[in-house]
Amino acid sequence: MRVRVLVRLKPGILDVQGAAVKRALIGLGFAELAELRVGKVIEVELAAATPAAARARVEEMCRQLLANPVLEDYTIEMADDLAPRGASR
Amino acid sequence: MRVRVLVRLKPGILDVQGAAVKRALIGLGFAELAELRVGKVIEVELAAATPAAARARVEEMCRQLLANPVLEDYTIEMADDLAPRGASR
Amino acid sequence: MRFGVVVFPGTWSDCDFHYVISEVLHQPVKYVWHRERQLDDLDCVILPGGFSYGDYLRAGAVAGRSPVVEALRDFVAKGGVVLGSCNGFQILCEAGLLPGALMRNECLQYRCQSTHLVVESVETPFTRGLRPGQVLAMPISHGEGKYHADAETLAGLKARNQIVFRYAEADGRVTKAANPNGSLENIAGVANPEGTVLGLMPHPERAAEAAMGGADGLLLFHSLLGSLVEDGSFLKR
Amino acid sequence: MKGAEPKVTLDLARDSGLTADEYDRILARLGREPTFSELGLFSALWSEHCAYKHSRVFLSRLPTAGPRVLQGPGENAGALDIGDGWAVVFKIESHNHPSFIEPFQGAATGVGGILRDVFTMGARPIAILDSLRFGALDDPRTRHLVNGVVSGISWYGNCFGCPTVGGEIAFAPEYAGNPLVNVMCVGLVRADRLFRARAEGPGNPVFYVGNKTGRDGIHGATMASATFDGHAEERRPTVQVGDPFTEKLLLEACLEAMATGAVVGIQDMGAAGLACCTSEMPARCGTGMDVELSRVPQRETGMTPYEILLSESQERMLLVAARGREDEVRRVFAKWELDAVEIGRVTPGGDLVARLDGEVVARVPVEALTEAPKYTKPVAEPSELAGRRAFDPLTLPEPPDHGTALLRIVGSPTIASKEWAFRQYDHQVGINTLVLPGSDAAVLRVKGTRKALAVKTDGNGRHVFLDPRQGAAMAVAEAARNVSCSGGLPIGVTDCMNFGSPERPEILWQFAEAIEGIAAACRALDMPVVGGNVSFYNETNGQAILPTPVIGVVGLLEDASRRATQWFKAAGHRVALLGPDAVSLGGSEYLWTLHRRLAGRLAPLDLEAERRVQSAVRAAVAAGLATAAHDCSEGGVAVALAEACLTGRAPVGCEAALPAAARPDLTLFGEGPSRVVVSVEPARGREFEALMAESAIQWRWIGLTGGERLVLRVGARVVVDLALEQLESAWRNGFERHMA
Ligand SMILES: Nc1ncnc2c1ncn2[C@@H]1O[C@H](COP(=O)(O)OP(=O)(O)O)[C@@H](O)[C@H]1O
Ligand SMILES: [Mg+2]
Repeated sequence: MRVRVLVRLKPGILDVQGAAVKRALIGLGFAELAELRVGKVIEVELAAATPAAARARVEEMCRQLLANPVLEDYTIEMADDLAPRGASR
Repeated sequence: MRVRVLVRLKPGILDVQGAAVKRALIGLGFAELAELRVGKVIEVELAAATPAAARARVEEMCRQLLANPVLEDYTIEMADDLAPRGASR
Repeated sequence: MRFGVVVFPGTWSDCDFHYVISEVLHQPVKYVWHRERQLDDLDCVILPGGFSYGDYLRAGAVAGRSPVVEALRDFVAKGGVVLGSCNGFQILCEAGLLPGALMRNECLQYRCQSTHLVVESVETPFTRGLRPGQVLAMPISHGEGKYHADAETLAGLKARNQIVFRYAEADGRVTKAANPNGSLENIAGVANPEGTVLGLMPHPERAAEAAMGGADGLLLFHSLLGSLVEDGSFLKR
Repeated sequence: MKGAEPKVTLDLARDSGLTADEYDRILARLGREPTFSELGLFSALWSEHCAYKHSRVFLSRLPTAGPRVLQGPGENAGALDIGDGWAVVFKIESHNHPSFIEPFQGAATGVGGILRDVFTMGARPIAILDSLRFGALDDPRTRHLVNGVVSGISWYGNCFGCPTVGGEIAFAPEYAGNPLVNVMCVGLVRADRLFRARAEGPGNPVFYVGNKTGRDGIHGATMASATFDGHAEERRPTVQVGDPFTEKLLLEACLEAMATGAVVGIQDMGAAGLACCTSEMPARCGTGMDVELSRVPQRETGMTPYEILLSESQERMLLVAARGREDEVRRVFAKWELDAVEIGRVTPGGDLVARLDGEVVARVPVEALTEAPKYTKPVAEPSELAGRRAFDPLTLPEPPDHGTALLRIVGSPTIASKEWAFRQYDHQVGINTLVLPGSDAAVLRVKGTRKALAVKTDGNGRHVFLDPRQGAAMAVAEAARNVSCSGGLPIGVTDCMNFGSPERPEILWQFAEAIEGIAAACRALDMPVVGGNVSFYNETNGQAILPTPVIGVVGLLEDASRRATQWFKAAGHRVALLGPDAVSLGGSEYLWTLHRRLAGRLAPLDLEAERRVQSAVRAAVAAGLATAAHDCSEGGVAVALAEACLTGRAPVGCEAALPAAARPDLTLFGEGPSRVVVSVEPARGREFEALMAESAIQWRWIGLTGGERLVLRVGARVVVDLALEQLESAWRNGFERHMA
């Protein structure tokens, strides 16, 4: 089963990467940019009986390792959620 | 408009970080883990007339800066694609 | 020869290169601000090490799109010579002035240590005074120095003799143990097909005085300045 | 927003960390109840961290004067004149608690803070040293902390571009719940171009420069603020995140702005942020300050005056410029793409006035804020200490094999090679580092002169625990001895005092004793203390850390080429042992590693002998007589000799006969101050002998270098005979294998 984890800095925590990339893009002429934040995406393939079981295990991975609770929040997305969307390239 | 960019190493390029995280998780008892890859998620808020226009501009950002074509692929996801899904936590 | 040392926000080897060029080599040198586009008064431009723009997205990514790097294309086309070390190498790759890319070290850690380089190509102004197979001692200091290129690019590099340095043992053998960062085929430095743009991860400016533990880095400059003799040792001018 | 501030009560004051008595003092000083923002100012500035309430009376015992002193304690960092128009600026600081909560960012921001302390003085940082203490390494939580802390230091220092050239890492279970992360920074400045944190000249503009302000690390008092609106979650103080790139820009911009002559004074916004700067800067020169908080660049929306004043966001400074020269300052910061916003003025009279959109939210005499109460709390020697000291290690059996014991000791994480850590640190940027990490003290040249600086930190918590006064004096002596072994004349000290809660008499006793020891050693070795830091409350669940003063010493080499390293260079050199014979297994690495005991007495410290040994070593190095010089510290002379054999590029063996003590294990592994191993080319043996005679110190030849083994004899008996290969593998892997 394929599961995607998005790990992002908590709101209020300084995003040095995001700030630097935003400044660089504005410098390159993307003046319409209002905000930009950078996080991690972790794509996991694992064996599980049901999607719910898979999600529970990934949740556990996040708690134990994938996210740093002091700084980061995480979101789990299942392949099913993701499949129908038409994403480019 | 909110747009999400996922930047990942191209298939075939060894993801050392992903391999290390995978090893660590298996060490923590997640034996069911088959694969794990780590990438970046860049969340952008920008002013644009239409979703298509926003996507085009973000595509341009990717080409100019956000991804390195030697190493990385990218996917662009619009907020509309993302909205209906029920993601936990 | 007139040297320019480029300064990006976050560059830190700029002062070190400036010092070596002016105090050790006694050549005219000036700093070049990253917004500069006018390089006509220079013969050699140096892109030094550091963390340009913090390297927060990818090493060298933002600097690779800066005005001075854009101006380098023209500078090179007119016969100018460019040396990128460490972050400078990353910037040249990001800008497409050199092929390939630099990724995170395979050990996933930063590495500051001494390395040995074996000279593979003497078809660049920086190595024309050296012998193929000559071994140079030069330190590295980077977190993203693993060179990557796809198979086709690699074949092209070999066909045009663009691989300039590989990490090696002190006796010149290219071994896995001598590879500090997991670079493809131990590649430590590459040049453009003309040889006028050289990028390398090691720091020649840190190996430019005996007091600092060795002066092999100076050989690149003496080669460039034409002050090398046959066997690779340099003449006192 | 202004109306929304809660009314201040005694309970609220207590929640902010003030005592009832302190609150009464505030009422008396103001003649009224403080506003909420004013309470925040007091709670921050009267905190132990800012006010040194419990330590100030003791710290006054330290010697701080000397002919080289350009700046003693009290400024962002101390400064010493090193001649040729140059001054060295240095300071050490702790970031223990933040590093426990978030090791990577905690350690990173620790580096950031101490760098700013040095460059606010106008100096360019040239070196960082990190002194780290952790719990036992077989605990996975410790490994997580070590990894996080080392990579945080690596990330910040490397990205900023200042070499990390030295430090220590030691392990003991007492640090498990409270690791220590102390960072020292050394910088150089023209002696006549020192800047200070002073708000001189009423009418002068006050600039905020650097990163924007967020709700980072706001004091515990913020908890109270959650009671007056419904956004508790949003308002929660957040962990400070470092931004070394912005710090690098801030360095360049500050030095460039200073060079224009338009800067009057400048201070780093560290602990207690804007509150601290806006009160301390005017308090130093009898002025006041009037600032408009809405002008402070902010990263988050809806920040209250309280939050703006107390935020500990990183990479920010407060700068007082000369009136009429504002544009020069703005131009420089604009070039480096940094915020530089005029937020107020220096005022006559002594008040800090903070406004939000013109309306006054705080009006307090700066003196009231900076003159916190000083306490003289009771001290008492811990009752169990006498018993521990009375233990005689020689009642334990001798190890069956001394070679095996030596292998265990060189392979203990505290002694083993720390290359795993320092190879992650750039130690060469700036091309000044003549002696890299891996020798006693790092040595950095001073470009444009013949001089060099030698730098080192030291501090043995076990020794201080058993005997705070002597243990602390020994830390000073050891750091200085390391500097002397490199060829440097120790010229000044910075100290970081890591202790438990000063409200416990036993802890305060440790502290008071340690200060006395440091003071005595500094006097004897003629080194002023020009700055430092006190970190109390290092305890978890009532378990305090080992009392750990970390001593940073800076030394001066008049001739950079006259320096020494700790490793043997070649076969056939004669080996000498300098210093007294007295050693002890009390509090030793041997006793801990082999018997897991922390007990016994320390060998005596004779400061006069220490001074003479150090001066003899320096003379030998300066005369080019010492081909290697290495001090004996943890693990005793056996470990010192092993390290001298192993740490060079190619290992060199050694055969030595050691002066017999009561037992071979005491001879080999006994620890005592003032001892140094030196190697000398045989042809220069006579000259060396003459020099030692002149120095009037105790010393003896003990052996010869060469071969591929370390062979140690006591009397006629060979007690250690090990292949270097075996020793090396134990030493190289002892720490690293845990981290793999
Ligand atoms: N955390 C660290 N960072 C940088 N260098 C370190 C660190 N820990 C140890 N070192 C270096 O390793 C060498 C040996 O350290 P240590 O055993 O503590 O020396 P000593 O016994 O002289 O105090 C020294 O050069 C020291 O600076
Ligand atoms: Mg030592």
